[in-house]
Amino acid sequence: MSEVKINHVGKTFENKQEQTSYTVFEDIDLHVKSGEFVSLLGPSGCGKSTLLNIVAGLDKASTGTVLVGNREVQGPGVDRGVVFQEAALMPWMTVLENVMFAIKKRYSKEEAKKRAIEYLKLVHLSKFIDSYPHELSGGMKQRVSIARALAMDPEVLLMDEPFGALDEQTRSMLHKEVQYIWEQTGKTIIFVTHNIRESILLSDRIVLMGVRPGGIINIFDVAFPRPRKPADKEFAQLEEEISQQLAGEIEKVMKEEMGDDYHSQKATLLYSSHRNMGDHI
Amino acid sequence: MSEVKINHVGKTFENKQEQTSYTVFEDIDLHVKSGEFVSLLGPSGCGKSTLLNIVAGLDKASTGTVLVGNREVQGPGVDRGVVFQEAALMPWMTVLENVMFAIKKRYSKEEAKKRAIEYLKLVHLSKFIDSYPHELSGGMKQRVSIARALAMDPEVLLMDEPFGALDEQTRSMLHKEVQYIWEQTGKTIIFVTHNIRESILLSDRIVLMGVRPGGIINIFDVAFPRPRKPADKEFAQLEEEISQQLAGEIEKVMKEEMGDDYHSQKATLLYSSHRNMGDHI
Amino acid sequence: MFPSPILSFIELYKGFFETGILTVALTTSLGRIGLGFALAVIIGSILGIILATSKLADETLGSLVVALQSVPSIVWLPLALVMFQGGTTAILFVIVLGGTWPMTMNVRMGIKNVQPLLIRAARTMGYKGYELIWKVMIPASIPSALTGVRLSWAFGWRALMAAELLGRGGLGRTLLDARDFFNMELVIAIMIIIAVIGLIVEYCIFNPIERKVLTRWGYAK
Amino acid sequence: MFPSPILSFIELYKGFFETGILTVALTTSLGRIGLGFALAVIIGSILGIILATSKLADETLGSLVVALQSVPSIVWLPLALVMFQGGTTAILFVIVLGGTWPMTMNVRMGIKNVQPLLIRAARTMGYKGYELIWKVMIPASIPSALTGVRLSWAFGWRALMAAELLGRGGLGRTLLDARDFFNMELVIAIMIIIAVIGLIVEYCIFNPIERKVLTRWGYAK
Amino acid sequence: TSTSGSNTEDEVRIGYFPNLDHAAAIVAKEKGYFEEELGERGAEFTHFPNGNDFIEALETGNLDIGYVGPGPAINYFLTGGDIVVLGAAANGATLIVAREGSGIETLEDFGGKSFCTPGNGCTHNVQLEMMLKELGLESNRVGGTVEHQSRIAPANMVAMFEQGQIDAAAAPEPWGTYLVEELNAHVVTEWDNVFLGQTLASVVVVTSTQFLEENPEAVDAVLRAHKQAVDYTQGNTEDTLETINNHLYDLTQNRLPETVLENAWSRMAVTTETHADALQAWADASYELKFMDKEPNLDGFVDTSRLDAILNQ
Ligand SMILES: Nc1ncnc2c1ncn2[C@@H]1O[C@H](COP(=O)(O)OP(=O)(O)OP(=O)(O)O)[C@@H](O)[C@H]1O
Ligand SMILES: Nc1ncnc2c1ncn2[C@@H]1O[C@H](COP(=O)(O)OP(=O)(O)OP(=O)(O)O)[C@@H](O)[C@H]1O
Ligand SMILES: [Mg+2]
Ligand SMILES: [Mg+2]
Repeated sequence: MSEVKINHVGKTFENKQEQTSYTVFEDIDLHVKSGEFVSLLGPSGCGKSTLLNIVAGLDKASTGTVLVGNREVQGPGVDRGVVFQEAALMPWMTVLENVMFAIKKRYSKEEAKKRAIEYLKLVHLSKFIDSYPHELSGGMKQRVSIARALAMDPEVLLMDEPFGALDEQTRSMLHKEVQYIWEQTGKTIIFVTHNIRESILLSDRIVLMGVRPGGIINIFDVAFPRPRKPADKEFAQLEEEISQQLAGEIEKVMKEEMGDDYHSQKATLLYSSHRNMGDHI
Repeated sequence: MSEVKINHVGKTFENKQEQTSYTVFEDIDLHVKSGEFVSLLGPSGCGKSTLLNIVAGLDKASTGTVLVGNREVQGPGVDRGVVFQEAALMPWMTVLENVMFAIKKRYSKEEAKKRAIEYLKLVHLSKFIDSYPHELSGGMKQRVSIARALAMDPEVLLMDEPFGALDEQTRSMLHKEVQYIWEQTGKTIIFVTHNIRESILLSDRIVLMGVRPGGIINIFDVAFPRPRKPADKEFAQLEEEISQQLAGEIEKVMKEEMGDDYHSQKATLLYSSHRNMGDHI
Repeated sequence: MFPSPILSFIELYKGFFETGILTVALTTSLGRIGLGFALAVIIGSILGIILATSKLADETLGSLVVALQSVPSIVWLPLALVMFQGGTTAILFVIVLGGTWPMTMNVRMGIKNVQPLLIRAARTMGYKGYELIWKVMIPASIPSALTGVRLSWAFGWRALMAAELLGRGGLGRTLLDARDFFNMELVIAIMIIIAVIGLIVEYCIFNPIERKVLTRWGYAK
Repeated sequence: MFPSPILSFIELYKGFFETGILTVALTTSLGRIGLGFALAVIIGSILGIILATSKLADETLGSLVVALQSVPSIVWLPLALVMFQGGTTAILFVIVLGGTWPMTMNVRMGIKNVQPLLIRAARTMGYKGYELIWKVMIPASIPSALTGVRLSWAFGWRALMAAELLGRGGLGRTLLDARDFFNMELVIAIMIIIAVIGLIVEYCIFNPIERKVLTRWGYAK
Repeated sequence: TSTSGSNTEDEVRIGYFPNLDHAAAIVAKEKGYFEEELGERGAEFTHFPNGNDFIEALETGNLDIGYVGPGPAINYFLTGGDIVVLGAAANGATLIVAREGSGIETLEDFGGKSFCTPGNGCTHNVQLEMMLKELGLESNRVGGTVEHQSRIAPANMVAMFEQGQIDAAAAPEPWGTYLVEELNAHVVTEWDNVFLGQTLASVVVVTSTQFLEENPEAVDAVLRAHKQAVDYTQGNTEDTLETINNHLYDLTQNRLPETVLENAWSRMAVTTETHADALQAWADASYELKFMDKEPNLDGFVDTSRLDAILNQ
């Protein structure tokens, strides 16, 4: 019912004042099935957030269309919940109010409050429900915005690096929670991350995006069953494969950046052993 | 020459309007030797950023003192460069101007520009030097602020989750760069991260902080030589050890949060297998 | 001819407790400024919101606002007299004209300066149109609107004083009469009243609100 | 008795191309408003910066500003006459008084609303005191200051019109004389001039600057 | 424009200035003559700071009848305004004074000096400039050597005299006398020697023809009260001055010095004697001085028939 069809979408930012334009990607074609969990992976600046925003209806695609459940996306809607890369909390509302704000159009006040507290508990913030955003740490703000999106219970969940600022234990706890919710409710989830392991652990498919020119480089099916363990052979294999491709992308950027310097002494020192060190964390 | 002595430092936030106060940590005692690389690790909200800000001279400690190179910290100074958790770029300056802004007091204009471009190249942003911050992606902003701090060439480098928003390849490249700079210049580095591997890879010592009550739980010496590989036996052992302790902290929080729910069905489903899954990413 | 401070305070005492003319004038003026200020703030906010949210309005109505805001109160007076048959309404009109622009401009800028991310976030939660303005843009622009309210109050007073020349009593009129008949001490006494009211409103209303807002919005150090 | 628009334009034509009284008056007024506005913006900015950055100043000098800003221009006129021996200086003084407060209040709020993180970042780069204000706080508060400049301009005009009652020529004076002789068409003509100048300044100066600033600061959609 | 002005149920709205030459108005108001004559209809009073505001109120239907200087009334009439003079309330009351140390002794000394008036082309302005013109002096307004500053409120005149910013003034009473008594100003021309001095009204009773047509009884009642008050002031100087001073005190908590009041009183005549020809002469002078750009025709401006009828009773 709520599959996401991204049809030949391209995005170009125009700078009217300087008459320049920057094309982030062209002709992205991706069909996310209803109930599918898809991760977007790619180097910084390749357009993951931009694509997510287009699906959310917050940015306009320069070309192409996006359909969510057969309706063309014209603007944002409560059928698509978003966890932004930055926390995006209203500074004048307490933590509780921030979460309630997102759901009080659908629930009665008491229900909204109950629900908000439940999800805040989930992200371990029940002690801070009366704090204001500026009194929270970076990770805490991020957790509030995760709680908010989950509490909204949308059909499509768009998450932009939601767990980036969290410690590994909290993150792994939230992995389980998201998976639990996903399994129980059959949500469609599009999930941006920099963490290859995270993407393998959670997704049905992994979309690898590239840069200059931007677009989809490859799509990986994560065919093996859940729960997945990084120690599994298939897991490690896929991880290595994705990692290699991503490294290739980065190297391309690096060559462009360094130009002739690329083979200079310092650069060699820094980057030569690059592929072999294997510290893909 | 620029060791950092944190003497019995405590921090309490007072909320004057509601007459409440929140003690983040008490009596933190940590001596970072000159030229040492120390990582701070701990659950979200445990006070890592707060401690870093106190060393930076941006926040006042409620109790205790901080000495940098035998001078008591009274306020911020160019001897301590900071990479903030949020990018902290001036919105009205281009990328290049933002980096130059940090160094133009020390270098002539041309030199500052040369230096800025050099460091922007390092973080792969030479194509975006004339962009404004709002035209950058999250990771790109973070990279500008890394370039800025590195260009400043301070004696003490305070980095608050600098690589959190970066893809693994860029991150690993910057790991090498930071290590290279650190080895060449003998900087003292205090580095906040959520990534246990990252901390083992880079640091001389790892400080594990806890929450409720906050403070230092444990300090790990990373005794084995560089370059370190996650596959090494010692590496994996230390990773497991830190991970266990951190998990204990989180579990404590979780128990507090869930209260009686902790043993309820859903909670059990979510958290029971926690320690065994081992997906510490 | 230079007024003496002590005599000014004596005039103040007399005006309140002996002749009572200051009591009467103050009551009249306060009633007017109270109503006029409230209207200015409301109208200014609405205008500011319209200008900030509709590009079309900003380019048409906005021009009108810009064109008219430099026209002084004295020019409006005769027009107001014609438009409103009663002097009191005319005075109100002039106060509103004085107080509305600062409010309009500050609310407009406040809303334009709201972090786009907050609006985007709210839109994904299903807020739009009127609700988006009411629940996100307005709260987000409160620090800026506060400045507007302050200026509205001050310029409302100024306009009131000019308008009371119309000859319907009030502090402005008393001030002019006092000036014309050389009671400079009374002039100073009235200035003191205006200043004291300004201070009271500032310290009992604007300042506490501002402190609360700045703390809550996270701008305080 | 209601003024006719056509006759107003005829007055406008006559005033500029036949008798020349509008040309002269406009030149005089423009000279005054130019200087007065510049002074108001400069003084207002400085005051605003001081109030925003020093708590002590905000609580002492700030009170004074608050207390004095509601005192209308007509009250200042006699005082200005006494203080400044020349009428022109007195007029300037009144313009400055009119235009300074909006600038002060907007710059003050603009600076108070600068994201604390930016100031913290700049401090770690060795910026403090004067430099911090100049290079971080002021640029960061420009969107707010722009509103101040706009209001300063408008209220500077209003004060100018009131100040020109002093009888030293200028549009305000011409306007009142026209009123005295019930030449309502000329009154309207002068209002048109004021409005047109307001529009020109808005569209050639304030609006382009604002658009540039909002785009650059990242507030535009 | 006015509908409320014709409503006979309303109180009659009477305007005046709190000033010495408005003695008739103030006495009639304070002694209750207006209310007495108007009976059930009653009166409501508004005092104005200058003639223009008075005229505006009259024009916009916020005022029915009242006391005002002839200058604004004539100017208004000449631009087609609906106004009619019912009779005089006072004549005289213009004094030409020079600042101590200004170097002005007589009118001949005005060349290169400056003077101020309460309004541009106001009664006193025309009177002074007419006299200057006879001596060959002109205001800088028409390219002459005498600097003229208008719209100087009396209080500002005092400040400017003190500061030496102005050399002379054509001032209405009691401010002319005030400048003389309090600031040692020198009288250049006494009130009865100024142009049209004794005959030119300084205050007239005016109303709109509309009000006159619709409320003849009310107008008569006001005029009867007016006459009664004029009679009273002529016979009771001391009490009149005290009444006025008390009225000023009610408004400003201040009394004018006795000497100022007494001397100013002697520089005017509170009277019902109306000199229509003086008004025409004044208007002609105003035209001659280029304050007006059309030849003034005051036909229909003065209609003393009702006042005359009352005076003859
Ligand atoms: N201004 C403030 N007022 C009250 N409490 C505050 C304030 N700033 C921070 N805190 C509290 O201090 C604690 C520590 O915050 P800090 O930002 O140092 O955490 P952190 O360890 O950096 O977390 P993270 O990993 O999420 O960034 C948090 O619990 C937060 O709620
Ligand atoms: N308003 C804008 N104007 C011009 N260019 C923009 C604008 N917004 C984004 N961009 C460009 O679009 C590209 C993609 O940005 P996006 O935020 O989608 O990257 P991302 O993949 O999310 O990166 P990250 O992982 O760092 O968050 C970047 O190169 C950025 O410079
Ligand atoms: Mg992104
Ligand atoms: Mg932190």
